[in-house]
Amino acid sequence: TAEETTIKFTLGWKTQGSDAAFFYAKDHGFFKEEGLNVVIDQGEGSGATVTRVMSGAYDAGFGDVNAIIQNASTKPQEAPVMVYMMWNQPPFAIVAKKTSGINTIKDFEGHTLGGAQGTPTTRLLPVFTRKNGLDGEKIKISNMAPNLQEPMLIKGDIDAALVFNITSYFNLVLNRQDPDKDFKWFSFGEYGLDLYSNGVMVSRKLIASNPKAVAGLVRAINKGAIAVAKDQNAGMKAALNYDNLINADVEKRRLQYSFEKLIVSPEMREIGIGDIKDDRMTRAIGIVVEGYQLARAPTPAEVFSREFLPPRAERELVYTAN
Amino acid sequence: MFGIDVRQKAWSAGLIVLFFLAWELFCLMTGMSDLVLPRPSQVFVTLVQRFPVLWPHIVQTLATTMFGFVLGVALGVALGAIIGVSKTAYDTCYPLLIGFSSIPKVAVVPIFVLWFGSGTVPAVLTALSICFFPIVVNIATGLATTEPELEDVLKALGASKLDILWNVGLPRTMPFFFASLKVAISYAFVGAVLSETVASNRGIGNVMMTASSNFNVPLVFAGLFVLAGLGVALYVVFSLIEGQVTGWATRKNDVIAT
Amino acid sequence: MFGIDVRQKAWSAGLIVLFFLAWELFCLMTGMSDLVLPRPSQVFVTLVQRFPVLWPHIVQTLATTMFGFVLGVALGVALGAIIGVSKTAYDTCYPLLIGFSSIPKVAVVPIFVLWFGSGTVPAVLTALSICFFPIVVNIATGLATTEPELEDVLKALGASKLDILWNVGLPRTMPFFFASLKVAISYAFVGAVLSETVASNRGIGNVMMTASSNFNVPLVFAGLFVLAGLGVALYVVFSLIEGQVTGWATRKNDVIAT
Amino acid sequence: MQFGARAAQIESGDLAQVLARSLNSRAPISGIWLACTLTVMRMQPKTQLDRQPRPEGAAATAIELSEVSVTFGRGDRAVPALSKTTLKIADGEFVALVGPSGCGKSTILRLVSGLVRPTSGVVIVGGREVAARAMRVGMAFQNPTMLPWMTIERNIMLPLKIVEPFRSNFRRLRKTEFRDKANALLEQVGLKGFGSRYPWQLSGGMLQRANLCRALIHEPRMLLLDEPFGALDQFTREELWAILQTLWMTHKPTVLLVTHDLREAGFLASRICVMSARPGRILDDSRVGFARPRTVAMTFEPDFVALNQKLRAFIEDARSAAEQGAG
Amino acid sequence: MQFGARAAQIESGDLAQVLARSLNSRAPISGIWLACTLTVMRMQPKTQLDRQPRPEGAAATAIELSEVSVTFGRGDRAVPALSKTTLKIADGEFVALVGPSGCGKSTILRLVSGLVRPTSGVVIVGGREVAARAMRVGMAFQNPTMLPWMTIERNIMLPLKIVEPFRSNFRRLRKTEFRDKANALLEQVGLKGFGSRYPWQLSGGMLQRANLCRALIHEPRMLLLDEPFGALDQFTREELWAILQTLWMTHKPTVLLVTHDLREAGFLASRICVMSARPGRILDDSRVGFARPRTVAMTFEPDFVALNQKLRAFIEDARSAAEQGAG
Ligand SMILES: Nc1ncnc2c1ncn2[C@@H]1O[C@H](COP(=O)(O)OP(=O)(O)OP(=O)(O)O)[C@@H](O)[C@H]1O
Ligand SMILES: Nc1ncnc2c1ncn2[C@@H]1O[C@H](COP(=O)(O)OP(=O)(O)OP(=O)(O)O)[C@@H](O)[C@H]1O
Ligand SMILES: [Mg+2]
Ligand SMILES: [Mg+2]
Repeated sequence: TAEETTIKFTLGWKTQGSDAAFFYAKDHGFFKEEGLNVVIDQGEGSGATVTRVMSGAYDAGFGDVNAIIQNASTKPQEAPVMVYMMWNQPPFAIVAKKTSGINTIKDFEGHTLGGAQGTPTTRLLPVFTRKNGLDGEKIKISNMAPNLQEPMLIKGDIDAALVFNITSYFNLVLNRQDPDKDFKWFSFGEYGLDLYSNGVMVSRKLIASNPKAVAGLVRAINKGAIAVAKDQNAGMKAALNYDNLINADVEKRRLQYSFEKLIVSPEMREIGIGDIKDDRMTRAIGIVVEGYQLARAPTPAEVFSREFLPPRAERELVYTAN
Repeated sequence: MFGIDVRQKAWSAGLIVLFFLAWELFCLMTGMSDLVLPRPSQVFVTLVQRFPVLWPHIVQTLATTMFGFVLGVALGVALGAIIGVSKTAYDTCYPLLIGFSSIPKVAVVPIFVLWFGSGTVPAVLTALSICFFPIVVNIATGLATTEPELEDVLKALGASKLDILWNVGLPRTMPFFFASLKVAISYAFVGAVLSETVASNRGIGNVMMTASSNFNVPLVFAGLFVLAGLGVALYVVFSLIEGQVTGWATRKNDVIAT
Repeated sequence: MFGIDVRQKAWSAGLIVLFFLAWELFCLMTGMSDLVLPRPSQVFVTLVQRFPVLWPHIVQTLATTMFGFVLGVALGVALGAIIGVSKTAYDTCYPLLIGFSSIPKVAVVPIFVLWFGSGTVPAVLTALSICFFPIVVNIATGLATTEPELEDVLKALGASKLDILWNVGLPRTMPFFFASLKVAISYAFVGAVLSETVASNRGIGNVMMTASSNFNVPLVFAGLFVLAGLGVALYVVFSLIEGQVTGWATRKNDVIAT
Repeated sequence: MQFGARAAQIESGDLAQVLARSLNSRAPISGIWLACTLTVMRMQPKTQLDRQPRPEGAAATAIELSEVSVTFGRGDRAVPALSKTTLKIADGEFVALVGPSGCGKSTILRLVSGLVRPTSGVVIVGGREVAARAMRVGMAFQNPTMLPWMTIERNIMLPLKIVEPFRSNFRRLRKTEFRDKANALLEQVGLKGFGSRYPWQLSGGMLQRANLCRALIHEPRMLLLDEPFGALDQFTREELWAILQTLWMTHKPTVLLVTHDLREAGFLASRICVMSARPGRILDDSRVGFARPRTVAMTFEPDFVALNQKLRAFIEDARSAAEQGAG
Repeated sequence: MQFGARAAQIESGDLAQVLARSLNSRAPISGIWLACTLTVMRMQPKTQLDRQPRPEGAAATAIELSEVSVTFGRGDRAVPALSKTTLKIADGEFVALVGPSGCGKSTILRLVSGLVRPTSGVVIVGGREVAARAMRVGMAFQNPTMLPWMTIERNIMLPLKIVEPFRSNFRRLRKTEFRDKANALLEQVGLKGFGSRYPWQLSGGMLQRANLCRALIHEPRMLLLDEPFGALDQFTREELWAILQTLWMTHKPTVLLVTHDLREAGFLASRICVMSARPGRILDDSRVGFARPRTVAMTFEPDFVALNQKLRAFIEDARSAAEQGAG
């Protein structure tokens, strides 16, 4: 209708099962209920979401909070603001082939790690090595596009890869590997890099001009996320509805993986989905500032706003795999 | 005559089939993983099976490509004519154009997206920006190398520069214009697909990106085959036009009567 | 004469400068964010500041590009000669080549990387595979449109096909060969950089990839400017050779004495 | 003498035939220049044809070259093609230009048509400095450069596409009147049926005839003909002489004809200019007084032969002088 | 008569000069064909020059066309260029081919050189069916197609680059002996100093002379000349006639000369074939008996003029017959 506010929303990547919440919200008219017409476009990377929103091409998107931190450091007035933290656990991980003889992180020394340039995993590796007392000089890095990491790992060109676990796990599955049996995973979260990651961000312009729309957007997505947590099959239906090219089996497992590894956590149970803890965020900002060698550390308030979150009671997510 | 022509076409078709057979055999013999290089037979099977799903994407890509291509041809001919006719334009535009086309379009697409949003517009623009350069170069070269004797015929009649361009320069350049179209159409596809892989919810590029992030390599190759097929189909169309328009330039066999 | 030439060059240089000025002004006036399109002055500053860091990457990219380009030219001329001379080759190869070049090289690079490892080899191959096609097309068209009268001069002497190719076909085709080199060199850069962005630890492509994930857009553009600059530099080199080799074809101004 | 018979025939008996064909042709106002020309001729007593509409002195100057030099190239490689050539041609004159190979005859034609600019000196055409564009010039190049992508017919119609007043009507008439006009001309020069061919399907002499048609089709007030009959056999040549003579007598265009055939020059021209070897200058400028219409038979008469010999001697002197100078 | 003076001069007095220049030139064995030729001539008494090394009957057949038809194009647009032409030329003969424009003269030359294959009939050259490649053929095309990217010198040296035995030595000698050879030829035809020019810097007649040089440079046993002197003035033409005659008398190549100039045919040829209008056939085949070396003066003698008139009549008949047939 005429009063509907159109919001251009960019995903973090091509259609994936883990985005089901957005599709579900759209399919079930949650956005409409809020008076919003949300147009969902596929993305080119969770970092690029920040650029897209900053440039004004998109009003909102699903992307990486660390990229916001990075931009807020230099352009605090332009950087988008995260308004709904979806993945409160970091997906950043190193995956090693068991046959390469890497059993502990100490074994990275003397081996070649494949990294995709510019991804947080790759860029935070120096912090990782420092925090864990490794000799960064002894770790060889080979750059490659993300979708080449797994094939080259399997082929043995590299011994381990700097990845997003949620992506890499399924890439290995799709490459007919057993990611649990033949590979060893080292999650950054477990090695002192307790970072936040992807969530819903909106432009400062939208916040200033139409805060109601932002609140509506968040509310609708929240409803979607909670619904999908209960019924992933319904979520997948919405995802397939959006893009019939996806591999439904794999994407459903990816969706479940996102809940199991990235969303459901003690912290989420405590403060509800979508919110953050400011002290943890402060620490995370510190890590990013160190890793990215930023000139200025932004405050958590510059990065995240809980102003638009629905009340705690509405943010109670219960995940049941089905 | 007819016999020879048919025989020749059969030969060519045979050789093309042979190429795919060789590929198939190569994969079978080396035990190539279909994650690296699928066999053509696999690709064809995927293509046929997924065709209904692919169809709207094909239409999308074809439409954006054609649109970008047509604009690119118009721009290319116009720029080529200017460069071919004016020395100053030659000195000014060539460096800028070479510079521009040395830039990977991958780097430019995000800028288009930031300006025009994702979807059709950046795809059209990318197709345009990648395909006009070969046309410019060939038109410009064709005009610059037109025999002055031919131009003199019109000059002596007091024809204007535009008359000369229209009646001598451009017709003379036609064979090379068509040559550049062959390059341009295939690059237009590359451009449109490129843009689709970066920012679009539809199109072969999007399919291939999704497929490749799923490691569905046969589907990626199915996309590539579709692109190749579209490229060849358009080439055939241009070839037919070319045969009509530039027959005079390739009159080799006509001289020997049989 | 000299005066006119210098004046013309000055004009051209002026227009090029004007182009950058217009860009600068456009950014300033529209208040364009440097995240989208940095001002040329910003880019130049970045370029100068970071030059020592960029230098080894420039060398790497230039080396791989040139290597791929040289191979591409060799392949292009050979294929073009075959296609231009033989009708069967024309019918067979053209569809395959058009098909191949309609495929975005982005899709092919990963295959190269998996076969040959990351780094220089796939970059060279990508540069080669992207740049040879315009050469093929122009050589083939040039040969196919060579005036039979010129060939008759040699045929009447009992010259072999190779003699004719060497003494008539190829020289006649030179202007269009050089035209295609302009396209080819810029695409060779695109190819090498593309491959570097996919898998490499060095090269401009690598720098641009890193810079872009750092949101250091001026550095990305510095990379683009370097590429453009390299493209133009090589273009200038070819232009000088071209002037020597194809002067006969662009003799327009010589006829009017002054 | 029998040699002239053929040409004479064209001037009398054949006319009816040519005319009838033209009138039968489909285009109503197909005002084929040559056909008209011939009609006019038939209706007037022959002796009156050699009329001079203006007294010689009063004739406006069509072409004036004063002290024109042309040097091609520069420095070491400079080739002086013309040196201080002065030539004045009145409106409606028929001037033949003869001289040794490479002496600059074609260069003079190119100067007049504005294709070459003089290194020094002034070229005035139609009252303005090198203003070929203002005139309706018909030029037959020495090398018949037909555009290879057009049929002969379309090549010949090219001037109609460019030159006013035909230009404005070109789109409308190119399929009817203009095409008929082109084909009528082609028929006149013996190329009936070859209009739809491409240039490379014609023999050398046929191309040269088509070339002549292209120079005539737009009824130019000034004709520049560079050896237009060089590749033709004697009979075709003589036929075309007659046609050209008739055309000139009717419309009085200014004609500048380059030729190596002294008989041709004598038959056609009212003035013959002999040029020296390169760098060219006008050595001799003779008026040809024979009555018109001239016949081929006349070219074998003593007066005519004497003129030829006079010219021959001139050219020979010019050549040997140049050679001694060069040697 | 004075007209012959110049040509006669070349055959006598000038020889010393030409020869001296050649011998002075740097290349030691610069065995310039023409210079040698002239030397030979000087050393023999003039009357003996017209020797016939083989009795006519015994001469091997160099060229034989039997019932050759050539049709260009197909269906509607078919143009019959030759119809059942039969022609036999003995080794060492000098045959001139005359006939109306478009009758198929160039086509015959192209048949002999293997550039066109007959639609029906057989062409035997040098004992083999269209085996031009085996012979050393020198061909001067009607339209002097010089390769535009080469200087005149390099254009002229082209046959040396292709034809054995020169080919093997080309890389070694192209800067010395071969180049001198080319320049000596150029000088002979009056193009001294133009070797380093490009084709488009030459006038029409100059190009034609360069074209002749290219046909001669590799000392072919068979010369196919298609109107080689068409664009030249009378004097240059007569000079070249003399040179060509001398060359033929010394080396006795088989020559097939297409020309429209009956004087030229009579001066040069030992046999003149008259062709009918298109589709061409040989109508008349006359032997020319005048003693050699012939002089230009001879062409004005009554016998010669009578021959010319006979040929003229033939051609005229052929033309009008064809026209009536067509009309
Ligand atoms: N474009 C050019 N560049 C250099 N020199 C030229 C050019 N055009 C003509 N010349 C030179 O100018 C001179 C005169 O040439 P022009 O064509 O006028 O001769 P011409 O009298 O027509 O000779 P011909 O009877 O052989 O046609 C020649 O010596 C020629 O070499
Ligand atoms: N490539 C071709 N395609 C079609 N027709 C041709 C071709 N070449 C020649 N012809 C035709 O063959 C006929 C004979 O041509 P040819 O060139 O042999 O004539 P010619 O005797 O040399 O005439 P000219 O004296 O005018 O040079 C002409 O009618 C011409 O139209
Ligand atoms: Mg001339
Ligand atoms: Mg001919």
